[in-house]
Amino acid sequence: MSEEKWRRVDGRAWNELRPIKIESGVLPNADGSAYIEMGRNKIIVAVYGPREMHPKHLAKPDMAVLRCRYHMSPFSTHPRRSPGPSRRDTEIGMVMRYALEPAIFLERFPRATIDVYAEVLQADGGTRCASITAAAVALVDAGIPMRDLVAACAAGKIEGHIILDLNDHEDKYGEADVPVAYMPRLDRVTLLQMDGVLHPDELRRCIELAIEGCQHIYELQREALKRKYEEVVEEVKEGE
Amino acid sequence: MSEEKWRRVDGRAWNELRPIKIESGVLPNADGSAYIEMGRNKIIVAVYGPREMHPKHLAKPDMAVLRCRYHMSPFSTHPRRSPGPSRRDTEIGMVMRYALEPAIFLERFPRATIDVYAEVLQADGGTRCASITAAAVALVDAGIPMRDLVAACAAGKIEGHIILDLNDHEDKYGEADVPVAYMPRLDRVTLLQMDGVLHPDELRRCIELAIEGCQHIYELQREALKRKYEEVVEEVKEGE
Amino acid sequence: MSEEKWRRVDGRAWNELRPIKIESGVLPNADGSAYIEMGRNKIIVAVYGPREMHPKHLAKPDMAVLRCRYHMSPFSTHPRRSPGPSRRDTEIGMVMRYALEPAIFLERFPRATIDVYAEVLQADGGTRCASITAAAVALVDAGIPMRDLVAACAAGKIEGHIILDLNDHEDKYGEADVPVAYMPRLDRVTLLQMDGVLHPDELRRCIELAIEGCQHIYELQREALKRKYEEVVEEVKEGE
Amino acid sequence: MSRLSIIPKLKRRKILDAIASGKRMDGRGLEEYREISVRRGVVEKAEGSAEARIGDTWVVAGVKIEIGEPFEDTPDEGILVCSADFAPVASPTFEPGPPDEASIELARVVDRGIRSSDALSLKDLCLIPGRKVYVIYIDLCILNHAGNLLDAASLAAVAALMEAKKPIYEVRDGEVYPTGEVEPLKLRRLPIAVSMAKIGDVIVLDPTFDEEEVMDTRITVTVDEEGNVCAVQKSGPQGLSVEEIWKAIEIAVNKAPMLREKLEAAL
Amino acid sequence: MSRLSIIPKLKRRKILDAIASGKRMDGRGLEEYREISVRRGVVEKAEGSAEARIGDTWVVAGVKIEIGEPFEDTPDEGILVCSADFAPVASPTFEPGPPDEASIELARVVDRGIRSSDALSLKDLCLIPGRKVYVIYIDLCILNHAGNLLDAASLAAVAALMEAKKPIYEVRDGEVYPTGEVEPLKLRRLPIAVSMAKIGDVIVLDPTFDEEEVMDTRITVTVDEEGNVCAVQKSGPQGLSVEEIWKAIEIAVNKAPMLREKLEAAL
Amino acid sequence: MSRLSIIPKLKRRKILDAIASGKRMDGRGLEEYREISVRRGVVEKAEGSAEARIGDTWVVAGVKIEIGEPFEDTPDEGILVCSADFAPVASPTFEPGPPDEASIELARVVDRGIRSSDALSLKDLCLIPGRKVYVIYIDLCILNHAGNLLDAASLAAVAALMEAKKPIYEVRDGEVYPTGEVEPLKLRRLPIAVSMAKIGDVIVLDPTFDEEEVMDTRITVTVDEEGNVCAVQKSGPQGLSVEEIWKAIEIAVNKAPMLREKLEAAL
Repeated sequence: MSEEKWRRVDGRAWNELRPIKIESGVLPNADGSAYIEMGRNKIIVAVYGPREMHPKHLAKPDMAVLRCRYHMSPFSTHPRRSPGPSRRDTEIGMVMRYALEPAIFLERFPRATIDVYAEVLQADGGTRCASITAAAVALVDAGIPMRDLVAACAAGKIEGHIILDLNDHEDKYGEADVPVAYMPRLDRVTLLQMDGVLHPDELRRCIELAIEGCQHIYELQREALKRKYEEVVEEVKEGE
Repeated sequence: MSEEKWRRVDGRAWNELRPIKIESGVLPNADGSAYIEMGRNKIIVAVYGPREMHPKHLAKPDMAVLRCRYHMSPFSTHPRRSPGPSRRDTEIGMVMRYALEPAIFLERFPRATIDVYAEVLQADGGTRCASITAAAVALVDAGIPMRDLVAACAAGKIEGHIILDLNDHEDKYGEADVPVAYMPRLDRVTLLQMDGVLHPDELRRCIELAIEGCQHIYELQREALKRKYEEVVEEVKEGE
Repeated sequence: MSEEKWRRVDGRAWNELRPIKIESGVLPNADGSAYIEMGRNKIIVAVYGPREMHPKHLAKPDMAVLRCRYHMSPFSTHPRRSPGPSRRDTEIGMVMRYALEPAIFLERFPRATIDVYAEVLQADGGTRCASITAAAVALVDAGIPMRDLVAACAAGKIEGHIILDLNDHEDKYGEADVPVAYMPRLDRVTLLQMDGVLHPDELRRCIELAIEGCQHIYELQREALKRKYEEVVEEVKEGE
Repeated sequence: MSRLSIIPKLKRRKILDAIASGKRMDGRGLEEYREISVRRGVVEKAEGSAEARIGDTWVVAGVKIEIGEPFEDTPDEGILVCSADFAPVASPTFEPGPPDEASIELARVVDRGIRSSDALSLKDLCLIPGRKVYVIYIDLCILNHAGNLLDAASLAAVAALMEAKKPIYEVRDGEVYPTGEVEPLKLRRLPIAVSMAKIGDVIVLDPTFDEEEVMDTRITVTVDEEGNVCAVQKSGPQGLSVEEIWKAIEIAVNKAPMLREKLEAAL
Repeated sequence: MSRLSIIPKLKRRKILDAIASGKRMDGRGLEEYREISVRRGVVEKAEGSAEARIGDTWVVAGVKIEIGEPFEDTPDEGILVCSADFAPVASPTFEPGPPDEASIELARVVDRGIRSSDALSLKDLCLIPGRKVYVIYIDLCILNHAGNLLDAASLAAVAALMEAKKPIYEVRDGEVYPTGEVEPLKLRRLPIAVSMAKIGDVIVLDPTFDEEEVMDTRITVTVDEEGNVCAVQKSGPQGLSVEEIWKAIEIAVNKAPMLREKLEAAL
Repeated sequence: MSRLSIIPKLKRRKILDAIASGKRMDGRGLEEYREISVRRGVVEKAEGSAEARIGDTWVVAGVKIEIGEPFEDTPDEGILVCSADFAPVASPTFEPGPPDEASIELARVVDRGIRSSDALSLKDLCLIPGRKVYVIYIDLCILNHAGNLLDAASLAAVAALMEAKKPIYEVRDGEVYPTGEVEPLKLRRLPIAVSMAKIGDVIVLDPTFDEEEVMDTRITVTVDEEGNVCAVQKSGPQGLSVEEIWKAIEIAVNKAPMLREKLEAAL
């Protein structure tokens, strides 16, 4: 495959993820939390809940309501962003909710709400995928029963090449961007968007490549959770 | 009368209405609706209700509350309007409510609300009057019991001449504009505003002329309702 | 003391207040009210309450909630201010609340609210202090039981001199501004802010000077209340 | 009567009984104003200011004058902006927040009276066509609401304009520079708003707060010094017969000169 | 199914039963659109306009063209702004107010289809780099919501652009002057949005309001005239298998030419 | 105590008992800070950034630098804008939405400390008087609220400014052009905020979230390197005696050097 030789701006191979660092349980106040670095993206996700819903009339009698809020810090981009929510923020909050909902046993918490807050400290392309990845870890950290984890990353096309995990530059100057979220054990795509122009076959290849990426990220999520679990066990032992 | 000879920008006689087209029942979802073209004005009015009031504390124990919202589409004017409500929109919503309220048996629906929504797709002078005219038809189309219809049009003055039904140009460059709404059977004026400078006698002539216009519009309202009614009867027959 | 010789822009001595005029009971609708002129500041304060709290969930089961709103009229400053609340207005409303709360027997009115509204008609430096002074008078005028009055004024530093009660010019070009509110009988400082640079000893001197100013203002507050009381007695007599 | 569902109908009954006897609850005749006072120059820092009181109703108006860009469709005209704030000091029913229906209507009717009567020549307020014009802000601050805000607001606004002084600018190379001098705004007309309430079959002038609460409808007629009408606003949930309208216009034309005197006499 | 907690599950049952039989509640086949009509030039005063109806769903799009400043990071490109108003006329569930999640999504997906397909060359909409560019506003007004707003909104938006005319400006000494002439916006592509709902294990085309209420998820695939995909949006609380995605793409590519015909035939 | 009506008075009792014994709930002495750490450069894309932690309290500050127009009354000065976002990640009690009272106060007190101490020379941030100046934004993002946000926010803000670099512009013919070079903002002072809570008759330094919930009032004293006070804020529903104020000032002046060391040592 000629793509194997061609190199990207940041030197990665076409099917190579950016360096990813996931840490869970970073926020003492939150019921669950996670911090992710994916390339230069830096995002913190907090989970509060299950807890009582306010205002009450938004609650559902037989299941919990998942609410997701995506927010970029004013200093996360260049130029500075206004602190209020943009239309893009609202849309991303919505697709995050759709991406995470299928993985949660919401029916176990009637009348409750589960709140997921993603705060982007630095943005470098692919923040919605990184936010979903971190949110899934934060949900487990909060002890919320899950059908599966949700891992997310994008694939796309630049200068004719199909590539995995676009950075900011590739997102801006590439031909297409396909963010995907995926539940590996249940084999279901829970986020799918596309921007740009792709032949249907290319689109299929992008989705398949993104799913491969998600499977790799899934391993990193599990490691992060295990690491945290071991720390806790350690602490408990030390505390004995 | 010398005014008989003088002609207006659009060739109408001083006491001539613009071409008017009224159609009722145009919106499948609404409980009642009407579409009006009055010159180049194009307006759709929907009625929802009587229905439960939200929030509840706004309801009245012994009658329905009428709420009117007047809104101009961003593309209805030149230059483009911002989509949010302007102070003018708020005032027109209020005077629409006052113009329609006396015609409705609100006391038959305690605790309920009746919502009237006017959406201006194209504006050409006299939108508040056209909105009221269409709203009255939409209220009947919704099956809401009425004491009378409400018909509305303006009279005014340009280059010293008293005229009926000002268009956008006459509104802008004329000496005065007097929008009037009128209940023909009850013989009551329910909207009266005035802008410009008029001698009290001229003002009286304007109001009298506008009332004549309203009487003509009233006939068009009745025809539109009859036409709709016959269509429905037709459909029922065909369905047999 | 050399400061005795040095004179200020407006000719006052270093420890001299601006002319102050306080009048209570100026607003027929309010439960209590006061008007203050302090130099060129002109402020009206209305008190409504104790009254039922809306929305109810903000009420407290065992005491009243004090709410303070500070607002500047658009024409009170140069250039014109936008009519909406600024961040400064919000902060001043908050510190007014903190300054007045300790003086009120809030525990006597569970579930209620007491609303204090300050409207600045003309601003000339020191509006927050003048608002607090007037608010205390308006609270008494409303018949609300008080532990003490609250008097407020600022001290500060300009061209190396410690001075009392800064006007707008001294506030802008001075080295420091220290607004203080004080309960004279209970000997407690309930507002303390500082802006500028002061040696700790200078800061102490400013606070002590401001407290002296407050004691003088306290006398003026009492006179205003007495004057009103006598008027009322007079009226009652006349009415007999 | 439709708004009366919750407000005690008893109050309406009482008011109607009083009116039937030819005297109102406060002893006034049907076509009589409460005491009116107008005072100019109450806020020295504003370019113009005034307060008007009608009975216990109390309104302060301030005029601020700035430089801005003209609207696209009137490049050679100054801009007039009229706003009203129903400050929560004025009534137990007012709440802090953005302007509601009533305060928007108030500002728009006052604005319309000034604009329609051509009281201010907007053409004279242009400095550089298409680029720099005077912007005249009239801000209305309601301090006590005891009925008939509209007439009081209108008096205060016009009085504030009468006293307003605009800074003079020098135009040089397409820029404007303040000269430090000021001159009066030239006010060509003094429009006067006269408001009446229809209660039952009777029209009463200058309604109180209680009368407004029970009225069927209100009609405001703004009149210039030549007896011409320069704004009308009917506002309320009941209709009017044409005879009632003719009567309202007549009352307004007759009463306006008395209010104009108060305005001209104001210091 | 997670959103179904309150909405009667009975409705879902009925819809699923119908689908299982190969026919939908309204008699359509699974991959069949309702009747489609597109009409151009419905609002003469706009620079471009059109209405699209799919069954009882009814959307009007208006295009307005103004002059503005370019964004800092694209100084030589015009600006495209797409907004949607879920006017309360359109549904008993819509309320007046700022745009909510659903209307923001609608506008953003329509915008993305037009932008990604390069339908408009933004570079051609620059007058003076860094200072003056055309701003193209597409405003979507929903008049009746009977399901599948997205496809109708997309049709209306593209039809309005097809018919839009932009004023021609002359550039002189760093300023722009209107010549009074107009010319068509050059539309290089006609992106077509095709939406499907997954209900149970079945994918149905052009879902109705009721079907949307009970669906597991929606997928919209926007296709250009060469059969390329230029936008995808999955929206809904359930996942999709890759086979379902392949199928959705295939349906969209197959159905788009029929909708494009309607668009091109519109007067 | 007036805010204590709903919050369990039991908690206040416990905290008071602990304080009476000279030790706080977490074992600290009355005038002891929790562990403090400051780290610079956490957000590489910002012009300056830092995080500060005091115990579990965690604040990130970012500095962004842009070009804008000066305020009318200070045409030759740059602009400093300080905002705080109580992000809902930070506490179960924070909700998404516009800034509330507490976040406005936080930003204003941090801003006042920087401005009063003349830490930044705004005069040096002017490029073309009256037309182009630097605008320095300090945005505070609260990530975990465990009490005493103000001191942590102040540390983070000053640390971010210490590390901030501003782009250099060339001024030519009344326009500014980026040179591509950057240089540090010159920070002339390092103001340090020291906050104390009065609980009962005792003043405790660096209050925790629980202590703040039950405190009578808070006092924050900001101190520069010469031991001068450059901002004070008393915030809370109870009064202070002058002796308490003198004590608070003294504590602040004594403790500030320790915090300044942490700041200067930060990488």
